[in-house]
Amino acid sequence: MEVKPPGLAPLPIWRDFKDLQEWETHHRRRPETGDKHSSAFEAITDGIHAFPGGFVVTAAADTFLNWARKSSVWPVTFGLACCAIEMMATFASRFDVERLGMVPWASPRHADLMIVSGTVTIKMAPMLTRIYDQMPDPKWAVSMGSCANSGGPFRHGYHVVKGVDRVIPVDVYVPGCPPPPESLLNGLLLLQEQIAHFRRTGQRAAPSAKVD
Amino acid sequence: MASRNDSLTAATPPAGAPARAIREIDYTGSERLTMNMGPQHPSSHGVFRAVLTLEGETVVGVDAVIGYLHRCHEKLGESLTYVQYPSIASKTDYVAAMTSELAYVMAAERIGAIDIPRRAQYLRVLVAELQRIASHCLWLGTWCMDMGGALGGGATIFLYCIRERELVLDLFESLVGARLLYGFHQIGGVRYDLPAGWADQCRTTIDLIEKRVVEYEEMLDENTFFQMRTQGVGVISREVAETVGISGPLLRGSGVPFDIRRADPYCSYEDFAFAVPTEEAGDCFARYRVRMAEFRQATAIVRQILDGLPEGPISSRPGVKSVVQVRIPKGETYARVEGPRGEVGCYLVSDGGPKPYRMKWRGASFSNLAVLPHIIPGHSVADVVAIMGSVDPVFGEVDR
Amino acid sequence: MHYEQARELLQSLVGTAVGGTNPIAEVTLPRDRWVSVARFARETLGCGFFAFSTAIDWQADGLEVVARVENLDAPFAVMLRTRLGPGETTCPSLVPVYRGADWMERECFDMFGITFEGHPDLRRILLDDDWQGHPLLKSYAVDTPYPPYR
Amino acid sequence: MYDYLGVLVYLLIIVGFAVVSLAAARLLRPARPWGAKHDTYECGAETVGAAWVQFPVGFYLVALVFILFDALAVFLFPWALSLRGLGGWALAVMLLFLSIVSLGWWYARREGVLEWK
Repeated sequence: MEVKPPGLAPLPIWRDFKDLQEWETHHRRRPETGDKHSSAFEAITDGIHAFPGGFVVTAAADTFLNWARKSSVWPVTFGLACCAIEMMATFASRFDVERLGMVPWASPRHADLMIVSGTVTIKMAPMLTRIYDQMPDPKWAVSMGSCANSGGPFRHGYHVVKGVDRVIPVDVYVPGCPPPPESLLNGLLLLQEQIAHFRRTGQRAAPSAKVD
Repeated sequence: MASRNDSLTAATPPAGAPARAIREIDYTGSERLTMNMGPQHPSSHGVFRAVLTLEGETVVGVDAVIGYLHRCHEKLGESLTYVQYPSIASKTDYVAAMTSELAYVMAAERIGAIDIPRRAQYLRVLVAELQRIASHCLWLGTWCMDMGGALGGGATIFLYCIRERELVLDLFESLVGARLLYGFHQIGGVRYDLPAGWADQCRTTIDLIEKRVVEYEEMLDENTFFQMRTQGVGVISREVAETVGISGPLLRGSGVPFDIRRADPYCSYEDFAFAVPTEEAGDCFARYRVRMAEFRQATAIVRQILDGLPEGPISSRPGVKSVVQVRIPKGETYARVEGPRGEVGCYLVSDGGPKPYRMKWRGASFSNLAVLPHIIPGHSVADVVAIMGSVDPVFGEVDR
Repeated sequence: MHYEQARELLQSLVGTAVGGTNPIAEVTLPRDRWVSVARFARETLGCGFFAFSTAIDWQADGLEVVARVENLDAPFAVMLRTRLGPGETTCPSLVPVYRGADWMERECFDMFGITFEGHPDLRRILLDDDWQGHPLLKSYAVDTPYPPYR
Repeated sequence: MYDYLGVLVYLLIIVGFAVVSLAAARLLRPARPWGAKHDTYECGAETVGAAWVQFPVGFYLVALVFILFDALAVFLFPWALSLRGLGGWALAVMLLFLSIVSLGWWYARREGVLEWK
């Protein structure tokens, strides 16, 4: 059996780590259905579907509810780094997000949207998942800036998570370093469209298992 | 946890400046509550976590936890070449990107003894002073929003200040093309020249900002809420200020007239006439007054530059073709810049290759934040918010 | 106290050559005189301002600790340097002399693994407490994987 | 009998509004107590130390003084509305009542109950 001298072993990549696979499977075992309505409401809609043409009623109800959710998405003020300053500029009077019904809120308990603006470091990642978990459902996440999208200019840093979608499921990615307020607004409008036809089961982007 | 904080709070509240009379309250049996003013907090100005030990409303111990935005700047500094790193250098102090890039570029130029044309030096001073105005606007806005209730509905001053900041960012956008993080500086000079009509746009913006600064002072100076919240709060004595190594408006607010632009002039600052505003009280109000005076000094300098901008090239080196094109000879130096938050320095050790051997970034906010555990004990939780805002930390520079 | 006077005093105290051009006096010290010369710089030379202190990893030649203190009135600065032996990672702490050294030395411990004797509260400041390795050593690869975040 | 109908309708509207909004919320929102959603929120970090501590007495005294003068305000509203009908006599009575209460206020201020430091 050929013994490999120490130090020559290839750099272990993340797939070899046993605990990482459990972490991935745990993360993917999120209950997928029932992310949109309570079980009682979905029982009612199933009942309505039994009648011929019931879809017309539920479709109309869905569009109304989605319109209500779309037009008052409250972001939690979660500024990490440089993109937070651009996020503040977007919240301020010139590029006002309150026109879109978004009231920046400090506590995750009252928020529907988390804009991850800045570099997610390994020390910050557990805090970020805790705050994302503490937000009531249904909730969305926008990854703002190339640091949050993929680690950005600090991708090769030892302390940087290579993109926030390894930690929480992300709905809209806004490119830029930092993205100017206009492109963040564009991202938020895209999010609103996504919410507008938020399908019944609320299927959402699972955290992507990127490999590099 | 409490025992370690006692060693921090062993420093008695600084004598000298008339701190608020703190009556010893003989609590019988009230335990200490340990609480997180954590990474995600409206007034933490970024990702800073203070573990506060409270006795009722009074803070008796602070354990500052930083590192939530540690992006390996110094390690990347050793693995990126002199041409690549300036684009990340502006992300250390991302609210004042122009001055943080300048420190790195000046360090490399000083080792390589590269001369910078006069026009490039004037342009560097011009954008540094405009950046100081924009950074102070953001400071005033976020600070007054933190103390929101006291100033008539949280976001009033924030929206005014961001409106002014947008005007300065428009200037930068037409000059460089970017709003917040610029690649304006390069080794040997500057990358962009003033477009046509930029100078008059800059003059109108400067005049407008000077009028607005007067409006802010009318709103804040005689505002009794503001005075109650800031006077006598967070007093830093000169001795504590120097030994901890705070710099910039904090140091000048405690009575030390030290300004790098005057003590160690760089980029032809000696050609401009400007005053170094200093206050004696050392509390939040003194720091506020120093920064408001700096608004006027910055606009004065910008006007002097716009009047006397020399002609000539803007960079003494050819355009960058390849990444390893810039080689700096062996040597080491410490170049420092007077950023809006204080002394931003870059200690560079080069070994002759295209990459630095060691690059230490002296962030102004790192030392400014180090003074908190020495001054916060004895204040109430609401004062912690006011002190944090007056220190104005930027966490790209603290955690590097 | 201005620059030339400070240079002679330093020269007389330390004995070895004092380098550096006008505003900066650079002096290399043996490890055991680190705190005494720093105290001398603060009391007699009037260098009250503590700029920064950091370390450099010279790989084979061991670690070098650098500290810069400044006199704000007559603006000159003293750069104190000490070279730790090749395998050595302990250095006396400057916290009794300058309070600012507290966080700076915690960062040196975090990044280089230099334990400072006499430091009141030496633990990691930038990285998590359970982080393995000291990143700024030259032997530490810049993109070392950290499961599960890679 | 009928002049109290308005009050009944008003009460029904209040109760109805509360019930409808709560029931609609419960019906519409998904209930997914997953992950760390039920942990206490402390700025993202784990909670440090116990929250069940013996609070200093200052909080209690301030609350007490507040309740005292809040209850007093309840008497002022109907008095103010019907003052025109009652004439000057009612004003004198109320001033007497207020002077007694301000005695308590003066005592609280002298004891430094409201000063926090």
